[in-house]
Amino acid sequence: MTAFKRIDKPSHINRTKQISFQFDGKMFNGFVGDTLASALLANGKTLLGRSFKYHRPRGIIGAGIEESNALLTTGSDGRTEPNTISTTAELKSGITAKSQNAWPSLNFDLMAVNQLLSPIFGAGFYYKTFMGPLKKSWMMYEPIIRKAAGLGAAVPDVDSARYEMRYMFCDVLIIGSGPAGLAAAVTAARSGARVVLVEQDFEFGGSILSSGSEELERWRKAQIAELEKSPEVRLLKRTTAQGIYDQNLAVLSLTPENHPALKITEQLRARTIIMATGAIERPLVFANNDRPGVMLASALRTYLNRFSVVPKKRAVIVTNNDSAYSTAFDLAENDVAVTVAEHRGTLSGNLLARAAQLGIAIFPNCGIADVIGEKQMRGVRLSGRHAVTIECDVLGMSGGWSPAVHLTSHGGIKPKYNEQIAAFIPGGFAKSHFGAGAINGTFGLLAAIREGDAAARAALPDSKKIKEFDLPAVREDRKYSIQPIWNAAEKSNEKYAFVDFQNDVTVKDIKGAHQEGYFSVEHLKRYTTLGMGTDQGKTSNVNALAMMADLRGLPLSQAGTTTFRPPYSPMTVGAIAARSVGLRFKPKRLSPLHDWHVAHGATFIEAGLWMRAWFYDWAGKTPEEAYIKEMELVRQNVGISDVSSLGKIDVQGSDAAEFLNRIYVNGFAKLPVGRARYGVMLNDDGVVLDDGTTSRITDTKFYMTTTTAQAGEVMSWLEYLLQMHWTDLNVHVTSLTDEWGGMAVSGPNSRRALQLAFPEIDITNEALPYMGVIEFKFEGVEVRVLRLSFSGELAYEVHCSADYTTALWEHILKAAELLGIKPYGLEALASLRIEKGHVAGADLDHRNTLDDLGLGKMAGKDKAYIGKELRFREDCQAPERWSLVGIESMEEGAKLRGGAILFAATDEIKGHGRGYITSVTWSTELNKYIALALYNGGLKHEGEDIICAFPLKNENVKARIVSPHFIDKQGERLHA
Amino acid sequence: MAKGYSIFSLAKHALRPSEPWPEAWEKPVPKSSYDVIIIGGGGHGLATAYYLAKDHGVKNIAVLEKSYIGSGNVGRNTTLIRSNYMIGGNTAFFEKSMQLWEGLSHELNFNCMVSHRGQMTLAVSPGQVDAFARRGNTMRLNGIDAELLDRNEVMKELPYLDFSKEARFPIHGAIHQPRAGTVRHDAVAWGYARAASQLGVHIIENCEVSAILRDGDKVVGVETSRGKILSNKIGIAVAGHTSHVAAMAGLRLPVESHILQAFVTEPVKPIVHHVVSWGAELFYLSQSDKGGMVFGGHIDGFNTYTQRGQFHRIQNVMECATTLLPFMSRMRLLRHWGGIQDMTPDGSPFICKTPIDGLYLNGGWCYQGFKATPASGTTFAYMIANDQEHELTGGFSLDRFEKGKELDEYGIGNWIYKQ
Amino acid sequence: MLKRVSALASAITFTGNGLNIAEAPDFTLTQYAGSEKELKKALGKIPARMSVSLEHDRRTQLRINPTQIWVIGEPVEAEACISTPLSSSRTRIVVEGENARFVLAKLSAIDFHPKQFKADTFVQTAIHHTPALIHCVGENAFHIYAMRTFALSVWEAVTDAALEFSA
Amino acid sequence: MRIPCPHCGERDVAEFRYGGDASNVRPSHGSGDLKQWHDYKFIFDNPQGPHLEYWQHVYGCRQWFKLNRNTATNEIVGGER
Repeated sequence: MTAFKRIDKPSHINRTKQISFQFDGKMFNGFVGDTLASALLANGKTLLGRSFKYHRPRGIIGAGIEESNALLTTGSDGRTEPNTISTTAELKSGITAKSQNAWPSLNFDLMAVNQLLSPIFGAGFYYKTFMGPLKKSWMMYEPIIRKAAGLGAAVPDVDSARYEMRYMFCDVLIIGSGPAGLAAAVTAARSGARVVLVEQDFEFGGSILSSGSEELERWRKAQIAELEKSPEVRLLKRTTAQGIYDQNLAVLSLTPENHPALKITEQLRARTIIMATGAIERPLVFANNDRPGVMLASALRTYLNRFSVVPKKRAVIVTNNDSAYSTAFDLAENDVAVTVAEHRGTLSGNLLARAAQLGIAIFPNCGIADVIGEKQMRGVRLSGRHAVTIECDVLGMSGGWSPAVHLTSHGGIKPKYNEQIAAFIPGGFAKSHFGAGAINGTFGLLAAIREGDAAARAALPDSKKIKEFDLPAVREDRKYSIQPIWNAAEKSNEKYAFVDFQNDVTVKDIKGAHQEGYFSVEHLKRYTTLGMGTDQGKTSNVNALAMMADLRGLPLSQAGTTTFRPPYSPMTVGAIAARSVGLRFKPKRLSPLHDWHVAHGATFIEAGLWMRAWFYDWAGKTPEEAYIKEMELVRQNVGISDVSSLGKIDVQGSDAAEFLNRIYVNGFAKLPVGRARYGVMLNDDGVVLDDGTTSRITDTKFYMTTTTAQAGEVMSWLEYLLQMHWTDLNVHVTSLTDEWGGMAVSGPNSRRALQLAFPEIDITNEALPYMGVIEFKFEGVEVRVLRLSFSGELAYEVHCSADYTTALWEHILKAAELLGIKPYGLEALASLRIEKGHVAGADLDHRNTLDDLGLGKMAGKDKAYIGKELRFREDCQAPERWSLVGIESMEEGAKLRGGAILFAATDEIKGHGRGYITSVTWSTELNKYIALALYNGGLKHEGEDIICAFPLKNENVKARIVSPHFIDKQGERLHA
Repeated sequence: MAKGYSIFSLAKHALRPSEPWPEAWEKPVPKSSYDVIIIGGGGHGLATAYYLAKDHGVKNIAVLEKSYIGSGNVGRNTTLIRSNYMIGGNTAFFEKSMQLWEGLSHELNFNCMVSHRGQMTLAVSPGQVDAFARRGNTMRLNGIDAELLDRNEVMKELPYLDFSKEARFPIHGAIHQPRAGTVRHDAVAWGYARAASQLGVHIIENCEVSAILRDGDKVVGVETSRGKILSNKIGIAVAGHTSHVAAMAGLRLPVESHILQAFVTEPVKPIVHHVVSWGAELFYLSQSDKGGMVFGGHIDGFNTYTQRGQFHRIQNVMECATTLLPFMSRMRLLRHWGGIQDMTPDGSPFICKTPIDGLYLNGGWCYQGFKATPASGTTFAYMIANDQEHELTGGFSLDRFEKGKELDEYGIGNWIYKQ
Repeated sequence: MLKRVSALASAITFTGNGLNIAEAPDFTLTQYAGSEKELKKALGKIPARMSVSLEHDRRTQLRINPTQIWVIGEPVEAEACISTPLSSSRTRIVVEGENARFVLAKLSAIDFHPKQFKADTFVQTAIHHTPALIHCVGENAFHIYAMRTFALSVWEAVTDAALEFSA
Repeated sequence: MRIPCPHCGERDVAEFRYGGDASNVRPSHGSGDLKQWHDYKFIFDNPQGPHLEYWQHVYGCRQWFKLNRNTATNEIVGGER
């Protein structure tokens, strides 16, 4: 038994192009121009899914984006997507579609047993039960309830599709290509403005496509032809305007054709926006109004005129307004027997005359009492005094039309109720936004065209010069007369009268919410889940709000309305993320030596955006194995390490020294030319911002280095101070992080290595003492050698322009080859500095004061510096603050671990402890595990025994507090 | 008919549909004076009123809500609860909250669907593993559940994450708090409202406070859209609008209001069984009982009261989602929204007295307002009833910035310059 | 002279439909900083405003902010103002062809319409979360100055955006 | 949101870094007054309406500027260099 058939009538399908597709495992045919829904209907398929809660059989309700029932899981080329809206999905060859939320099968769904329990399962029932018997009983019930969740299923693998993002601009964006939108676009195009016309469908024309009128079709084609010829017009079909964000950013979802991307998200900045978004028909609410075969009246007209699909024999139309008669008349003209159940008592003479002409019986003052049939309706029983039963294939219902006000709502403008059309219209338009056609409640075709033209003229300057518009030669608009009826269900059947189809919210649920005091619109929605489905209440909201207003005895205008949130229709997450996913999630920042590291066996690690050489395979296969060999190399001989990621800043100007003197806690005013100094910067709040070494190149030129992690912060901070506050200082700062590469040459043999590399240059201890800087040209390239050490060994940093860093690095390696120089990575670098007691990343966590790090003495007593005032706040100076100490393991073989909590040997191992380990290494010099830590009272406790508790691994390791300078406390190696 | 909620009362109502459920909370006309006024009918305000009535015997309480109850952040958050705090002033407070969550549905006779499904916070570097270890160790040492997982263990539990070579920030491990999870957020507001109402608390909706009335250094009442209401004790619990309401009493606060966005996808069958959060960026996701993925990320990063998010932040959150959980790519975003969040300079809240007698402040919750609701309610109620700090909230004072006693749980420091 | 190594040493030139993408190496970039007066004294003529490039004395000048000017070409002996060599700090990518503007539109939130972004104008904006300067050097020809350390990621983003124009 | 950079013109908010309230006056360098610095650093009007604030065009010309933006609507009221 099938309810629909395809007829020969000419329409928008292309009968010369047949397409085959699959539904629930069976093959079917359709045509180019079909939607998945129209093709299924043409094949007589009306049962397409099961509802969310009660698993009631469901079919197709609409013919557009408002569809709340006919959602399918679709796929092609091995890629599937749940919850595809079949009424908007363009039929494509090879598509496979599956029904959802039915088990074991669509036809026989065991979960339908939920229907029997519906008296208990009313709105909000979850809140009243599943609490016992124990405290955490919900954990017992939840897995069972979760099983019933969701409609389709997610596929837990990588999405093979490509998505793109693009950024565009225009003068006029027109959303919707119905009569109003087309008119607006043509007028705007004639002005020469940059116009974008957006249409969610795969055809332009909106309601015209469903009209069946040859004259309108001629007009539609003429407008499109004109637009296609206008060079500044972009016509975007298959494109949904999903949201309007601040300052006219419209976000569009496109499904392009013949493009490597499956979907494109366009961020369109429009000078002006014309919303011609149309209106959505409302269902009527009566018993069993969800049965397959019960549809929106306008959808029946669309299936007829656009897709040549009609009910087999008889249709009943139930309505409270004139618009549904277009459907009734068109069906009758195509040999479908039509009966109308009319809620209103009186009708215009024209309508009655035409109905009589077409043999349509109209029952006034009546609605639908019940729908007969379950998986496909077979008939209806009328209510009122004509309580007759009529056998029919379909029931077309019209409860009136709701303007699609969503996009105006995104900007925070509340919709307002219009009595005359019994619907919400935009409460206004933002500056530079305009509305045209049905969104304004203007439901006539000619009126919409005139409004579209007028909106375009309002949106543009000098619009008088634009050529007048040609109207189609059709009769004047019919009146839209409506008598609102929000609840047409008989009291005894309210539990089967659906308001929100997808979420199974009935009249009874709304009454229940009212009784329990969930009055406000948001309470109603949240308590009953009304409007929370994939359709976001496009068909259900207004009916529900009106019912609640009636129950409260308030006019609808005072009962409040809902806030629509973007997106307008569900939007693929991957299409918003576009290309910035996976490996491209964030750009990779690469040292100028990166390719060399790759070619020479480095394993990399992410450090912020940087990829840094972690360790090299000459030293081992794992970091644990390799870093020890690399450390030994530096301690005993000489190693070379890439430090190009350090922040480097050019500070120049007559006030440069004064500037540095203000931002560092220690003095820089008197730093001699050719010398470097370690400095620490604080934030205004007295917390350590960064540390680094800054050298004076000339009287007015300094070379600052920062940590890798804080380079960007420090740069912005310096610019902020100079541009916003210290505008009297003559200082210019420029980032050199990308301009200069750097390498640390470290170890007792480092001077010999550099002497081999630069035999012409005097780098004796006298010429280049500790914290000295020299500059020279080597083979035409500027080289800067800074004698400073992170490792505690005799060491140098060699910097040169990034273009030549690789060549210089290779040169040093080659020149010092006979010494056995080798590269060492970040892990060894970080371990060497722990032995020396230099604080870095893990120890600096934005909570430390200068004193916490044992650096309080550095600060100038008599000089002003940033953070000085707040550094001396009471608690920042408290003696029990956690401050820097060294820790030595006292248990042979026991590992110290970062993140261990520290306790005094006599403490109970409980609570927050007295500190924690910030960084750990194996010391190749001391042959034991050592660590840096922050400890209550700091070095006052030097020599005391402590416990390092690591309950996550059930470990308590005995250790001792020592100086954080584990090696070379006198700095002899540094100065050697 | 019985007021209590249970499977039996449900069955009874099903059999006798003519006898309706009573209103969940009464809707009284405001009186001219109360012993205590709570400004703000959100989670914190309603919880405070409930505990004041229940634990401290205060009978004459009004909660004034400018809109409908739960219209603020309690109905806009991503429903997460956890107690993974490591700073002295925070650990015990948030663990107290977790303990109260555990019994809340029973306590309120309202199923708040407290789901202890566990939270997995994924570390993306060895350094982050250490930082998480510190957090986890502190939790364990304070009697809070925590486990450290290595990469392979994470792979077993969360097989749908990106463990491929294409991961930009590979997963090195995770910290797991088994008792963390989700709670049906609206139910918290409704449950507290109903329970408070049953104890005689007046919950007054559509009642906007326009002035705080003072007599010298003391509060005496408020001016509202429904007339003047007197009281000598007033508690402010108006997340998102704390500065605005405090200004009515002449106070300037260490608070800036920002928007935090939240997202939900279409519902699908269960696939994510934990709360998942990420160390590469602030990002968190869980799957609701209805099937939708509920997720979020950073604040947009500038002062605003608009409740409208910026699209570049939306993009960023979708990038995080798709990068961490590749299956998210083909999911569809159903709705996104924003809540106004009071940010403080150290990321921690205020539950404290103010320089004005009888005026108490609860606010500045940053990212953690929802999970704090029950503890915030009990401790704020204690403070209002006894005019002194609860032992758990000593750190949440207004003068901590002057004293240098910041409670900087995440080391966000100078957060204003971070985006 | 030491061997110069580009950040895009491993990149392969892209040739597609109405589109070419390649590295344009070997340029000299120097930044001059100072007051309007100092800059004029040092450089002779300077651009009156940002966003428009100036060809002067066989050099291209890009005023990147009120007090700093990039000069592409032989460095000027500039005693009057502060100079900073930056040739290594940027990697230059040339994107040209009738489809170049469509590629750029996928990378930056800038209006690349021919009437808006004409020859001899430039913008400083973001490409793939990194700062970039895009200079229109001909009807449909553009130079992207990317940060050297991010150059490979930017290159990948640019060529990836060009996929639809693959030959 | 689009932010008008006084040097580069209107650009996407994503190109900028926010610098917070600009109405608190920064105490003079080395003022030595703890309370003054505390109020400057930590206490805000946080108005619902026009708000003077710092922004840096960090992906563009790197210039900081003051902007007057309405926090209730995100409308730009005016700029100030």
